[in-house]
Amino acid sequence: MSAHAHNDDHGHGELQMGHHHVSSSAMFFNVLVALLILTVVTVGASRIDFGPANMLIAMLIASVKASLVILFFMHVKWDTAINKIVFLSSFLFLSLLFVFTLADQATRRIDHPMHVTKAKVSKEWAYPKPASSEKH
Amino acid sequence: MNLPTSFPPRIEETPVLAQLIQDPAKAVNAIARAKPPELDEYGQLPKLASTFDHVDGLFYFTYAVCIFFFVLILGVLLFSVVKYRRKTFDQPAASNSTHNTPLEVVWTVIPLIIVMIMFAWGFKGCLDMTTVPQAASQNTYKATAAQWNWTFTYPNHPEKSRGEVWLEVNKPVQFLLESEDVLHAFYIPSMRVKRDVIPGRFQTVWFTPTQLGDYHLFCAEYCGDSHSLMYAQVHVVTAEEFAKAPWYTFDDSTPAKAAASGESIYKGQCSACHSVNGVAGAAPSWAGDKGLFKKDGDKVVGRERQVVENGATKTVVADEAYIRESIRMPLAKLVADYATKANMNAFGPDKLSDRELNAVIEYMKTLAK
Amino acid sequence: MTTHAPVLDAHKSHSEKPKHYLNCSSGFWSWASTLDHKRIGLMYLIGTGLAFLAGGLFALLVRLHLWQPDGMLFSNDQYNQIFTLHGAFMVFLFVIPAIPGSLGNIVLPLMLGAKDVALPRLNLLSFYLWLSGAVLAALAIVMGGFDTGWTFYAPYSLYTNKAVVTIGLAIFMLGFSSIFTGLNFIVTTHKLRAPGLTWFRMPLFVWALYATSLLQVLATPVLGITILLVAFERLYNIGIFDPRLGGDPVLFEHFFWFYSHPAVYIMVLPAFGIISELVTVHSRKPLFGYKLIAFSSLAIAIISFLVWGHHMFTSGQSTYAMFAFSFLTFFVAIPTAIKEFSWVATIWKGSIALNSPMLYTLAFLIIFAIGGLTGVILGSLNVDLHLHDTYFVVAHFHYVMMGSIALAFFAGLHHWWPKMFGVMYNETLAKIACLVIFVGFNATFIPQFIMGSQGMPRRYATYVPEFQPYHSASTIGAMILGSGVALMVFYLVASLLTGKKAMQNQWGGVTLDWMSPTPPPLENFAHTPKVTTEVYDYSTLDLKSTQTPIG
Amino acid sequence: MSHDGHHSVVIPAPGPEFVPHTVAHHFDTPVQEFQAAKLGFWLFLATEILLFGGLFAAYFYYHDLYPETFKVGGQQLDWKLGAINTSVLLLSSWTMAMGVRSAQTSQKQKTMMFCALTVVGAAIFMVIKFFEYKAKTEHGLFVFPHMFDGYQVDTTTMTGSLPWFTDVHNVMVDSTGAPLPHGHLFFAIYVTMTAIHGLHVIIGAGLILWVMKGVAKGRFHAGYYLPVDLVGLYWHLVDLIWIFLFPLLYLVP
Repeated sequence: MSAHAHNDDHGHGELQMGHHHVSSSAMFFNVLVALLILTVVTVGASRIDFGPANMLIAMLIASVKASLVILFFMHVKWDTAINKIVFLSSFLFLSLLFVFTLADQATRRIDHPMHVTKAKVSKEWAYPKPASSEKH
Repeated sequence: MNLPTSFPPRIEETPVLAQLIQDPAKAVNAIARAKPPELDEYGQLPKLASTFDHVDGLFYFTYAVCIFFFVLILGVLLFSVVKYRRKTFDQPAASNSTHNTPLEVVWTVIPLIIVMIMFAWGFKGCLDMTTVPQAASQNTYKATAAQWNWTFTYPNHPEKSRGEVWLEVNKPVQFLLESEDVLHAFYIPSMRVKRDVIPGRFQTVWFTPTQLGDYHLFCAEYCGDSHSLMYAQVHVVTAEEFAKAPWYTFDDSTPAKAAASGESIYKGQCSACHSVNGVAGAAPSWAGDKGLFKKDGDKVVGRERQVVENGATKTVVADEAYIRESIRMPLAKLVADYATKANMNAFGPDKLSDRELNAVIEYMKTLAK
Repeated sequence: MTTHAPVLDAHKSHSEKPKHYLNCSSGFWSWASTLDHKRIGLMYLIGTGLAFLAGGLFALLVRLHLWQPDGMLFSNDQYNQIFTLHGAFMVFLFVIPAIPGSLGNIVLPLMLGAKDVALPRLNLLSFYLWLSGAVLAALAIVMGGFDTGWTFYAPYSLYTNKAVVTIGLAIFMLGFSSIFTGLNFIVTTHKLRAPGLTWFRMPLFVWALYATSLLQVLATPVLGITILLVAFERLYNIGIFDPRLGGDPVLFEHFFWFYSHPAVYIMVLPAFGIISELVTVHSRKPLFGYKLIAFSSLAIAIISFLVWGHHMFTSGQSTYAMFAFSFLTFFVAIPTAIKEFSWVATIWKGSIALNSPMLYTLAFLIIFAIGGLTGVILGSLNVDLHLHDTYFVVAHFHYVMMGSIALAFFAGLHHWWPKMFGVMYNETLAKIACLVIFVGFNATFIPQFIMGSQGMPRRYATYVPEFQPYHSASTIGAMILGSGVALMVFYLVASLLTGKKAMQNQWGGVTLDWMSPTPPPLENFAHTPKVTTEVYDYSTLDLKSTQTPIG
Repeated sequence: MSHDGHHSVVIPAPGPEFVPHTVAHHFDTPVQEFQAAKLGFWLFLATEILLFGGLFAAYFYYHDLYPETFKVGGQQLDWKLGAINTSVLLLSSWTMAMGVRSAQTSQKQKTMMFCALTVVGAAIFMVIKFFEYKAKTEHGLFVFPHMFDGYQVDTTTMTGSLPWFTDVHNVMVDSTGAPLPHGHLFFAIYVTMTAIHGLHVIIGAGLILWVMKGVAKGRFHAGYYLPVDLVGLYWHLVDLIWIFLFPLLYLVP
């Protein structure tokens, strides 16, 4: 696809629609390559057991990939401040949902060790059986 | 599309505004027997019957602060409206001040200090209410909530009680709360305790009853049709009286006593859905033309009724065997009028012993006409 | 000020009547396909007004039923459906969309000196989403009703055999209607302000709507996905909220209140904006502490995302979460108190016109003081464990949602009515109605405070007999309140038919909304206005315009 | 909407194969129109993030409660297919970015080509997804034909079963062979998340096709490429969500 690089015009396009940025094809291609490499890294990292850090590492790699998409493919790097704030604030407020909900769940077990059983109270509620005998 | 409505919902299907009759179950509900608890000296809260006096303290403190600020706001407002009323259409304002920094700082900082006091006070109280002391955990009751009744299991007694619970005065108690179906809430206003009962896990609540008497226990989390009828009474009694296990009144030594015991089981467990006056409610009535038993001379025999079994309608006689099956396995034969509203939980031997079941049948027979 | 009116059709220009947005075109289609923000606002006004009347009717039925302990009118099941309908209609069809949808739509572009909102087609879509949601909600009643309470708490909402999926879809649509309105207002405020209209020259109603819009955009999607998950749960038993399948009902409560607590401020912030606006105009005095009020709107918007757990103090959250949520909850009290104090300080030494919008405003200030202060009582953890889910809570949120928000809505309606229609309603009747509503409202809900603190749980179709005096008093109050509202509807509708002409600038406002002709022409301003003065500078007021009838 | 005093601004076409663009009547300048629409769209994307956020929160919540179930559940998905789909989406995101770039530089043919390639990517993604769902049905981990059958309760034994979760190969078990708690929950979350994501893929592809119609008519060029830009943003968002879904579902940490 790098064949298209010959008609790149770097820098800013016409200002009819306000300041906008035309990125170079080469840059897009580099980002794509980085994203594909990071996908391989994701799979590779999942093969190694880092213990409790597994989730953290997986999310970290995904966040790096997401940042590449956001900054370059979505042009946020060159976008207006307000658009940057808007998009970032969605992640910020989402993190509030995550933090409070998960913190409640995690500390509930400290409160009442009983919750660790986290399962059936009355015997009428069986787990939905993997009813292998009952073929559908 | 098959909506998951076959289990546990027991909601009668009533078209909106179609049935302007009263719920027959109400007449026999324990609520009618309830004696109102006393109010405290200010008439705002029920008289405190537990050790959680910090609730009342903070409540009245906040109340006083609120009244102070309310009177302040109201006073300034009324004074301004009277004094600065516009008399001619071109009257300008008496002042054009747009801000006053010291004043704004004052009315930011003072409320902040006050609410932080309230927070600390409230949190300290809350810690007290959620930290179960040793003495209470050694006196653990179990309260089982189901649509729409309460069953209580005692720490040192094999018998359960339904719709009523007895506590020993001045002895800390912990309730282990479990729900069989949906959310409920365990609420005793006089004790200042409330806790949601969540299916799938245990919740706990503790308190020390300090006043002898009878108190309301409400379900405070909406749980469906008869939410408002999900009532129990808390009896706080002396240690001597408690030792007699007053909830254990079951006696089937004679048919009459068995019927009386059956009636009390009925009131605790069955009355929210089944009436005994022949009016159909959330579930079939036990009496009347479509009831269970009828008098044939001086004999009591079962009536015939239409039931649906495995999708087929048939006629059965409502005899002891049928009733026993209907209690143990309620969804086996459905009364024809209620076939689409399959709505009763099974009462296994753990909930209703054979002797208790027989007593209930004995009571049903006394309803025959 | 000019009275330029756009001439749309040359052959009609001989007509003597000035052309404005109401009479510039006619016919059903000219309304159904309109992109004009004022017409869309009017359609919202009619729609949300009808929803309010329906919700009010359900409320009166609820109150009538509770006249006696055994209930008067309905079976328990029917009662549960009626109170659910009351809650769902009032919250989703009236309180959330009413002020932004109607007054916000009409006034916001005028106040900004814009020709329209930034995305007019999205605005119309938003109205149609509201309408579809309303129709679907009405359909749900016919399709079996719904009896879950407006909160849809799992697992009851998963098990009940009512039309929960239908009403869920309706709420999903209403949610997106609300999102699109908010999105539109944010863009309009950012991009369509008139030259010279800096952020700190914007009227406070715009600030309030802006803060509201942030909440609408950031919180409502979570309600959308929650309702969707409830529908999936009912359709194919995913088990996320169903304890039988390993789900946790408390997770539902977290999701629900993540939206529904900010939603309280989605409802109340626009009301604050209206009151800020009215207090200054009718006191003819610059607003006291303008910047503090503007920032307190934003502060409330942000803090409101951090306090949702105070709806769940009894529902088995961890004590740590309760600690955090209670602590943060008290911080909402501060910006709210600042607002109330600033309004009172604005009235102090003003030139107070006791006309009907101001009477509604004063009623708001008193009722909101009670609503806000009782909120502080509920914020304390241990006291809340006693009062949670009782009538105390019911009375508290009615003081905020009905007493404050609806009264602010009425106040705003009376304030901008002459602007919107060019006619004035009967002031005497308006003052009487305001008094009746104020008295009726307090008579309805003060008894509820008392019985709530005594332990009367909410959502009860029947109750223990000791509460009957309070319930009966509350029912009588509700009837008074209902008749006040009926009177208000009567004279407002009558004014459209027989009302006398309004003044150019009926109340002597100095914000841009009063600078456009009354009623405004299709594109509001003949020329985009330039703002050169500070906000609420009453020395610039042209007093003659308050005495000159239009036309 | 024409009337006195107001003249709509027109952006001229850069060449004969393009058409000029008329700025909407209520905007004073093209910059205002562009920025307003773009801000609006970013706000919309923010709501999409929060909408998916609820699902992610549910995922983390139950991952925390039933870690074993999620681990074993994740092993039932084919990570190779997931990785291929990830690459397909990343490639299509790249073609979309290039498509927007071509529109910005008034290259009509290239815009068409890149948009078309993006739609092809969407199609490949959905086909692979279809085969994955089919495998889930065959293994009884999510039996699509039975998904609406409800929760079946045997009233005599009082045990429940889910017709859509039969686990025919008995894979949702721990190392000792005992069934894992709530094995269905992982697949419920998997299907819910990927189905809602898939719906976005389909909507995105539809939007790109709609944009291609405009491209063919020459409506988008250096002076006015707003719709291409916005649809591009939407498509990148779809990619963005998948970037998180892939490790969470296929390689459960």
